[in-house]
Amino acid sequence: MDKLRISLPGLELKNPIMPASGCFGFGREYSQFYDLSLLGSIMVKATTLEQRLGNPVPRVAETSSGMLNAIGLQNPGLEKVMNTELPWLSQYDLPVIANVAGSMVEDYVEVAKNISRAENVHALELNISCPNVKEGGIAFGTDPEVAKELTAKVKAVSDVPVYVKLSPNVADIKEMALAVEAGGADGLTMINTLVGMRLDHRTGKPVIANKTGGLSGPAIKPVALRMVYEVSQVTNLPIIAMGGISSAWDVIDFISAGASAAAVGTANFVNPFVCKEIIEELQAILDELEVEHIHDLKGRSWKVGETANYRA
Amino acid sequence: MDKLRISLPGLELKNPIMPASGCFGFGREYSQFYDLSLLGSIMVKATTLEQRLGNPVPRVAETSSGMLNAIGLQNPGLEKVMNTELPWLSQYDLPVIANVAGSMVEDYVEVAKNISRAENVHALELNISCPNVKEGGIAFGTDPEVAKELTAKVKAVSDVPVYVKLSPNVADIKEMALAVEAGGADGLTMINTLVGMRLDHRTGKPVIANKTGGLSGPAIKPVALRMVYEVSQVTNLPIIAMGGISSAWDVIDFISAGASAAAVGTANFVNPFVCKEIIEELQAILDELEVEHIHDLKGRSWKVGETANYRA
Amino acid sequence: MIKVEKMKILSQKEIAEYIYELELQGPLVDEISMPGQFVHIKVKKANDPLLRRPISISSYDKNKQTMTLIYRATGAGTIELAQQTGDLNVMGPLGSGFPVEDVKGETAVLIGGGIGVPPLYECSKQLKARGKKVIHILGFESAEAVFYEDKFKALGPVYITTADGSYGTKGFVTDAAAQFNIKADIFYACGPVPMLNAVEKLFDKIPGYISMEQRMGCGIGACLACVCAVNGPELYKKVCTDGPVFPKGELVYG
Amino acid sequence: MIKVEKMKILSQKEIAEYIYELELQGPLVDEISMPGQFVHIKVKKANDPLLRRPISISSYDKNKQTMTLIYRATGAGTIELAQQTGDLNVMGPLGSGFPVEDVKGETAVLIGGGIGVPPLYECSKQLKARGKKVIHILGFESAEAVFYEDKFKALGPVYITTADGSYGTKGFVTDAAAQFNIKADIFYACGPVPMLNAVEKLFDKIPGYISMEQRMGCGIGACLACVCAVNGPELYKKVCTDGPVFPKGELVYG
Ligand SMILES: Cc1cc2nc3c(=O)[nH]c(=O)nc-3n(C[C@H](O)[C@H](O)[C@H](O)COP(=O)(O)OP(=O)(O)OC[C@H]3O[C@@H](n4cnc5c(N)ncnc54)[C@H](O)[C@@H]3O)c2cc1C
Ligand SMILES: Cc1cc2nc3c(=O)[nH]c(=O)nc-3n(C[C@H](O)[C@H](O)[C@H](O)COP(=O)(O)OP(=O)(O)OC[C@H]3O[C@@H](n4cnc5c(N)ncnc54)[C@H](O)[C@@H]3O)c2cc1C
Ligand SMILES: Cc1cc2nc3c(=O)[nH]c(=O)nc-3n(C[C@H](O)[C@H](O)[C@H](O)COP(=O)(O)O)c2cc1C
Ligand SMILES: Cc1cc2nc3c(=O)[nH]c(=O)nc-3n(C[C@H](O)[C@H](O)[C@H](O)COP(=O)(O)O)c2cc1C
Ligand code: FES
Ligand code: FES
Repeated sequence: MDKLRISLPGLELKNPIMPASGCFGFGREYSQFYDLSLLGSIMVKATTLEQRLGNPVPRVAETSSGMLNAIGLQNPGLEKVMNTELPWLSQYDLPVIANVAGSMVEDYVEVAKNISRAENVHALELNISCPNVKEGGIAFGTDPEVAKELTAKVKAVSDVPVYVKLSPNVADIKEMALAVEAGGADGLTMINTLVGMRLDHRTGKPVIANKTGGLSGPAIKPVALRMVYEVSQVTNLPIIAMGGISSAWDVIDFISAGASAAAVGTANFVNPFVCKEIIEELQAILDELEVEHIHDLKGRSWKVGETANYRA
Repeated sequence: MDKLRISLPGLELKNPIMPASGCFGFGREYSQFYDLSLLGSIMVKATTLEQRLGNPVPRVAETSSGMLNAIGLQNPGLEKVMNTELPWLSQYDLPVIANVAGSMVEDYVEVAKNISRAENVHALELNISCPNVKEGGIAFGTDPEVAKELTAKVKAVSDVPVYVKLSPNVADIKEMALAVEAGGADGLTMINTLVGMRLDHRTGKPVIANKTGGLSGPAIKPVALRMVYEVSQVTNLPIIAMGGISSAWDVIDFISAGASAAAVGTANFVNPFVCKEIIEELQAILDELEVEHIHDLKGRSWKVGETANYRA
Repeated sequence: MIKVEKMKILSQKEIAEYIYELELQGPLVDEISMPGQFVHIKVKKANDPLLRRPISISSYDKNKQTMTLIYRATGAGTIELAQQTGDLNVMGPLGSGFPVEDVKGETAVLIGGGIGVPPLYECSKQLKARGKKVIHILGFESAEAVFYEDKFKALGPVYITTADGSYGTKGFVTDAAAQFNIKADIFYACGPVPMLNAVEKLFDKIPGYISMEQRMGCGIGACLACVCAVNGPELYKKVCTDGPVFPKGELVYG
Repeated sequence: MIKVEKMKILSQKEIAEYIYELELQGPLVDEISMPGQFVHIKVKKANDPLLRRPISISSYDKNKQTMTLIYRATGAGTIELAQQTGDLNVMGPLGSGFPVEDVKGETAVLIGGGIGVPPLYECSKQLKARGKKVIHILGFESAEAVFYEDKFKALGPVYITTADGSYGTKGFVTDAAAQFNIKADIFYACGPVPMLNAVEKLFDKIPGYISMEQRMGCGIGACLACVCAVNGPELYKKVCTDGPVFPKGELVYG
């Protein structure tokens, strides 16, 4: 598996594949399907300081090649995550990326400080971009100055490297990336969901109780790919990419666009084995492309004159 | 057809359905399929001062439930549009909305001034948001101040009402809407395409010669719907909505979200009869919903206590 | 154990207006533990429609490794489902079902509304097999939508209601239950939420189980899409794993 | 006139590796005016895959109102196409084809590469029917990908080349044309752009026609997706309406 082994700040990974936050809980459910130690890493559900009940139902709606969700960060709260969920996960050979969320800067700092000290947490993912939290979550994700400051504050207390999760709901995502880089981020994860909506045809009312929701799935892949392509050319930070990934070729696309690793969200709902299958298929594809290591493909979409080897 | 007849600044329309700019040329090709006089209006291909050859090929790529395009505003230029295309269209009982584009403010002003004087042009659509033009087209669409000024300058020379076409590639589309409203816009059209990308799996290079392209089709409908929902609640300007519309129920959704009329883009490529079919089906749906006029549904997604009549 | 497998489509037919009966075969059937569980179906490989569709298991035969689903084909995914032949990508069995062991008393009443009727069929069969008397009250929109009347009749009395009065008693299932003065020792219900609420009120003296519906993502408890409010300290439970069947009194009706 | 119609699928079979032959029936066939035109196919109703797929008409029979398409099923849309039965949503006929009237001289050479081979079949049949001698040079990837050799042989000599040498002559069609010293009065070519370019160079002394490919949106000239650079004042032409067949010398090879 050497072709897939990668090294990122805080993360020595068997392979670059991991489930995306919120789409895999804390791993328990999917552990029925395969051994979680096969995964490169796991991005667990957003953790907030206190328990959150989340939004009213309906919380999801289907769209063409996509889905909307407004779960609203339902989670058992920091204490339970530290005492129950993370210890449970420690039975696996699996570095955890803890997704940290909050409504105020202080919440983020408090959660980050504590959770970064959990033994199996090897990195934080700062969720500054959740579109479904009302109290201002979105502002962190769309204002570069605010994002930079939050990053710096979290960085100051965290025991492990901090990855910042970027929102696609911005005019210039490069600006956001550079801001959090300046704030001290060790890496980027992108993208979170696009804000969208579905109406009930007959009543004309929003299907989702929260009215708007976050759009994920194959529908958003072109947007995610473009953003990774743009950002990877302007920052030195490693990128863990997500947005519509459901196959090994999708992963190759994101690596080619400039990402270092890839996370799979919505596709887990469609095929619970998808992460495992992608890892297996990646190996075969790299052989077929005659590539020594997956990172030989990194950024080839924009690097000049480096395609010849890989042309089929 | 009284249930469908609508009245907007400069536009007295038989029905609220029209093809979106760039997806219907100047009407010639689709006139093989049905009588264009059936349409409410027609948004013709972007017109620039001089002829444009557009971008190199490939110019389109398919994505999940969507497509990317980077045509690059290929068009025969103002003179030919005025002397050939618009006169040809005047054989139909069809108010034209002329899509105006350019690289510099002066270009927009010059095209707007002239084309607004063509007899069958009843409104302008200011294309400040084309993502595929390099010299700065995108800046007009994402900077509120620049958009406002451009709107004011065009408004000053136009003989007909001016609709401004908003880009979805912004953090806050309400801000853009309010800016062009302040600039004197008579209406809004939204949304243009989301910037996206597709890579060739094997070579890792962009499929589209222009590298990035504009994402359209059903994939973007949830984003478009959300934006119309947001904007219609903060401005008084009428909205002509577009983004993934391919059925009469899609139109109902956008009217429910707050639009006054709807344009159909990509769906014409899939079904050349789509606009005609939508117009026919709308009539039946309004009967089924027992609605007197399509605008009785306008904004019902966010208006309080107004759904009871329409519940099936 | 939950399986994800390509099940063989043995037959598929329209048995009432928009209502299809689908018979599937495969080892997944071995895993079914009680009536009222459901499966999560990926209708076809393409990304539109994207998500799986939850459909109850209406009946099953462990010997033949077959199960029957009954569904209404009116949305994008179910319309496609009705056209499938060959294989079908099925995940399941999922959720908890209707408990039919250790039921106290003689008589069970099974109350179904529309596409809530299917899971009651296996439930009724198993209660009957355990020597219970089973009474059925089944509500439909109209005469055209009625299905499985004879199958239920073979197990016990059947009262049909239709919303438009075109067949059976006009009105709702709870109207019929009151009108015919149905007495029972336990109830089982599946249908729209307002019906479930009304059933719980009507049969407030006897124990019972109700099966809930909610929009789902994963179907296995990971995404937190399908929660419902419950009485008790947890406040929320997941329909896909804690349910879809809940004991009477547990759900908070909004 | 361009029609959009549900055509009946009479048969569909794999005739070489990944290569399918599809026979369709319907009034659309009445509108075909020359070999080399194409149709634009919506594989199925759902939004994924979204766009129509352009496929050349390989042959047609006006009396029976049938036409045959040959396509390679390796992408999302064509793989789905290979699974369709019943009806198919077809738009066409589209574009200009290969002129076969008033051809000067005795002998025509038809040069096809891979999925560029199909439209040459009807072209060859019609040339032959008009008393011309037809010679075929057909290039494929490998032995497994070869199709229609016998059908072309029934019309005139056939030279097969394969890229890997597993069948016929190893190399490209132009290699074979040079090697066997093919002489003709006119050429017709369809295949990948580098092949077309090489063919134009090799047969620089005789008139000829080549058929181009380009990614398409509308297929009818409205969206300006499918342009190609041409010599002459227009600079750009549209493959879907001005082509796909262009006279030799018109295209600018990038
Ligand atoms: C546990 C459970 C058991 C069910 N059993 C049956 C059954 O046996 N027979 C039957 O006909 N139906 C059953 N349903 C309802 C069935 O899942 C929906 O009718 C179906 O998903 C609608 O899909 P569609 O493609 O027709 O509609 P679409 O409008 O295309 O659906 C869009 C999205 O909304 C979801 N959705 C729409 N309506 C419902 C609903 N009522 N409940 C949950 N999700 C919904 C779909 O799953 C999909 O994600 C059950 C639902 C649940 C939760
Ligand atoms: C005028 C014309 C005639 C053609 N005739 C034939 C034929 O007779 N037999 C045959 O096998 N193929 C033919 N092709 C090529 C055929 O259109 C593509 O192979 C097919 O569209 C690929 O679709 P997919 O679903 O397999 O691939 P995908 O990768 O899913 O396609 C994605 C998108 O790219 C487009 N695309 C991909 N490859 C091509 C290509 N080579 N040319 C144009 N668009 C492409 C598709 O149409 C679709 O929009 C023809 C193309 C043109 C333009
Ligand atoms: C049901 C659901 C819940 C999610 N919850 C979270 C979350 O808690 N924290 C977070 O950072 N992202 C969350 N996301 C976003 C995903 O992690 C991911 O960024 C996004 O869905 C795009 O990837 P995909 O297209 O593969 O799903 C959630 C997404 C979904 C669909
Ligand atoms: C091929 C193509 C060309 C387009 N050209 C233009 C254009 O010239 N001017 C413009 O304002 N919008 C242009 N658009 C954007 C559409 O008018 C429309 O805003 C967008 O496609 C979303 O609608 P849809 O999803 O229905 O296609 C173009 C879109 C496509 C697909
Ligand atoms: S559907 Fe995901 S938790 Fe129930
Ligand atoms: S495909 Fe639209 S112009 Fe040719």
